Amino acid sequence: MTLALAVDIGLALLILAIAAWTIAVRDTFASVIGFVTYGLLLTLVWVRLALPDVALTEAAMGGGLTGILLIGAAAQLRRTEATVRTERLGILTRTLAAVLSVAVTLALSICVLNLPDPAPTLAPAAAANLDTTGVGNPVTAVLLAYRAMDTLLEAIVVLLALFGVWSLAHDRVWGGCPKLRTQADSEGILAYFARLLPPIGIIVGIYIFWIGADFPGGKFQGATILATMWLLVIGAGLAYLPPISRAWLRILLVAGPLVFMVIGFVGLVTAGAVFAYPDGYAKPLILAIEFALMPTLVLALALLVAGAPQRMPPQ
Amino acid sequence: MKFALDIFTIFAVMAGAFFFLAGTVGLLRFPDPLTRLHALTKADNLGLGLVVLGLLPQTDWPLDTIKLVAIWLFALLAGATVGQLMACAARRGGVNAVELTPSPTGGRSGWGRPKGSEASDLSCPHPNPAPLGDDLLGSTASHREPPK
Amino acid sequence: MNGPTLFGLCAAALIGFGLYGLIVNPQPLRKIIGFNVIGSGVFVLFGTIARRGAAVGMGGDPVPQALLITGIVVAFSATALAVALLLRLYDGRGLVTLDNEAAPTETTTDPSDA
Amino acid sequence: MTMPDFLLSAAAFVLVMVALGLIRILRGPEDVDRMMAAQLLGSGGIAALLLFGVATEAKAVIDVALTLALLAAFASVAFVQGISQPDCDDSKETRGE
Repeated sequence: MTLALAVDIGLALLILAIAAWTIAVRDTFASVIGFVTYGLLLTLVWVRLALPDVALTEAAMGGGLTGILLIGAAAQLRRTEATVRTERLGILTRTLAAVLSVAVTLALSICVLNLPDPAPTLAPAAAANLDTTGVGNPVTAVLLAYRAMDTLLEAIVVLLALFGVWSLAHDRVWGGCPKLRTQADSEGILAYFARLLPPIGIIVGIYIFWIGADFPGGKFQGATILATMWLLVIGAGLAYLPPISRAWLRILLVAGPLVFMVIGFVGLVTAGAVFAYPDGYAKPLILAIEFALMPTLVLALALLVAGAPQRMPPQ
Repeated sequence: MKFALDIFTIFAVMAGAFFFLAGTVGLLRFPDPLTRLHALTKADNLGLGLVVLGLLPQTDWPLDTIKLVAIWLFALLAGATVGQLMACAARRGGVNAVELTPSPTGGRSGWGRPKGSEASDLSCPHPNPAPLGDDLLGSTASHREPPK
Repeated sequence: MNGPTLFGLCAAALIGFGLYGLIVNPQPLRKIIGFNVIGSGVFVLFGTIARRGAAVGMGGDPVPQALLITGIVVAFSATALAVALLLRLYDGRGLVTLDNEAAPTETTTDPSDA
Repeated sequence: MTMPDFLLSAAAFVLVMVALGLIRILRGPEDVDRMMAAQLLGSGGIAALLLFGVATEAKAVIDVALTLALLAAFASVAFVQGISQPDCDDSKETRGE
């Protein structure tokens, strides 16, 4: 048994332990803390699986936005804890659920152990056409050249989720501000932190975005970091979220997918297929899409965490 | 030279690992949240700091080296902020802290506040801190700006 | 036994844990967490497949990696929507039970009244 | 023992240490203690990542660690904000626009 395998086994046991505890613990708040820790360990798993792009996404999502979202929700729902705890399923249902879960696990384990060898892979195909895209990172090439449609739909799904969240607002506050819980004291340590960190965080976010063309990184990871920084400034009470009726906000939200679609359909004329890029223009067009999607993603991800509008803007 | 740098790496990383050990032992063995917080911040600052220091000779100048130093600086900033915020939270809600420490004021944001009665005082020591709050926040007091 | 297979088995167990939590926990937020554990298990399973597809100097098959990144972002969006729905339920009913039998005390508080 | 092996062992050691810290997450007793253990696991995770990254010469791992370090405080910040405001009432607004 090699050292690396020993590390992997330890990590797997660790993540299983924290997952089991997250599921089993009585208190919801404790469960959320467990889940945040679980996200961190998941990042280590991605690194051990040598998938740095995914690790970066998980680190950015799990470290920031997911934690803010779930911890905030758990804090608001704390009062319901006592009533919910009284509802427990009967022993029969729980046993059946356990049997079902074990069955699913066993079935999947058998599948894992019988995966075809050698594994099918699209890596050679992706590598063969990498030069035509002008992008150095094969994952970015897949996201924006070979399977650009997926990425467009993903951006639209994020937007749709945001519209879904917004649509939960009361009629009277429609178009108002989402109200993120903020620190009452805008001069405390948190405000200090929120003044110091975001400038550096923005540089890191843009750096991660920028190197995405050639190394692991990219717009999703960069946008997540930027969104988290924005939420920090708001959470520390140094700024307010804009009302969702603002024109600039809505234009920026729609601009990304729109530019993406326009470039996609222009490809129909210039290169003969939707999302085909004309020869020699692949890299500039990919960059244009990334730049247009960036503000959309930053705003959409941050506003998803902020939730439905809850009050009208102060006049 | 390479050999000397490798020796340096080994010693610094081992020292860092020792501080993680110490932090974990402290987190598990210390009796109340504030002392546990003390142990935690040592592991944060020194453990990660020494690991970063040890890895510096093994990385490429300049970008990776700068990133490593930045990681340590981020950890320091996070540790300092979290340390203060957690101390506030532990003081307000920590049963153990209340048991082990006498209440100096008993008034607003005092130590003796029993768990669950935090509704009336929700902000961290600012702007009307208990005596300990002043000590905790002394270093940042100079950064305060006049209220708008 | 190698690294990817190990994490594949780990993923299978994670999916099992998540499924159990989704069914058994009465608190909806716990169900959301359980669902996310299932999701991450599926991602890890997919990650092992990506890792096994390592070729031509790449650490893993780039196509599943790209899908994983997409999946993580979409999973986050779905979680955010679910949490918003849950908070709206709490806002409208003052409780978060999914049990229809529980008395729906209509305590709608419109924040604009405050 | 070569340098990568040493670094990998160090990473394993740090992981084992912070894994022991998980006992604090399990036992509590307060959520604050749990959050502290999560914070320790965060730092340990970053250290382990860096050690992995340098040991296997995977440069991208340093970027992952950078992201984690940048966001290290966020869960704790959200936690402290969460417990300091049990419900959202507008009385806590201190600034207008």
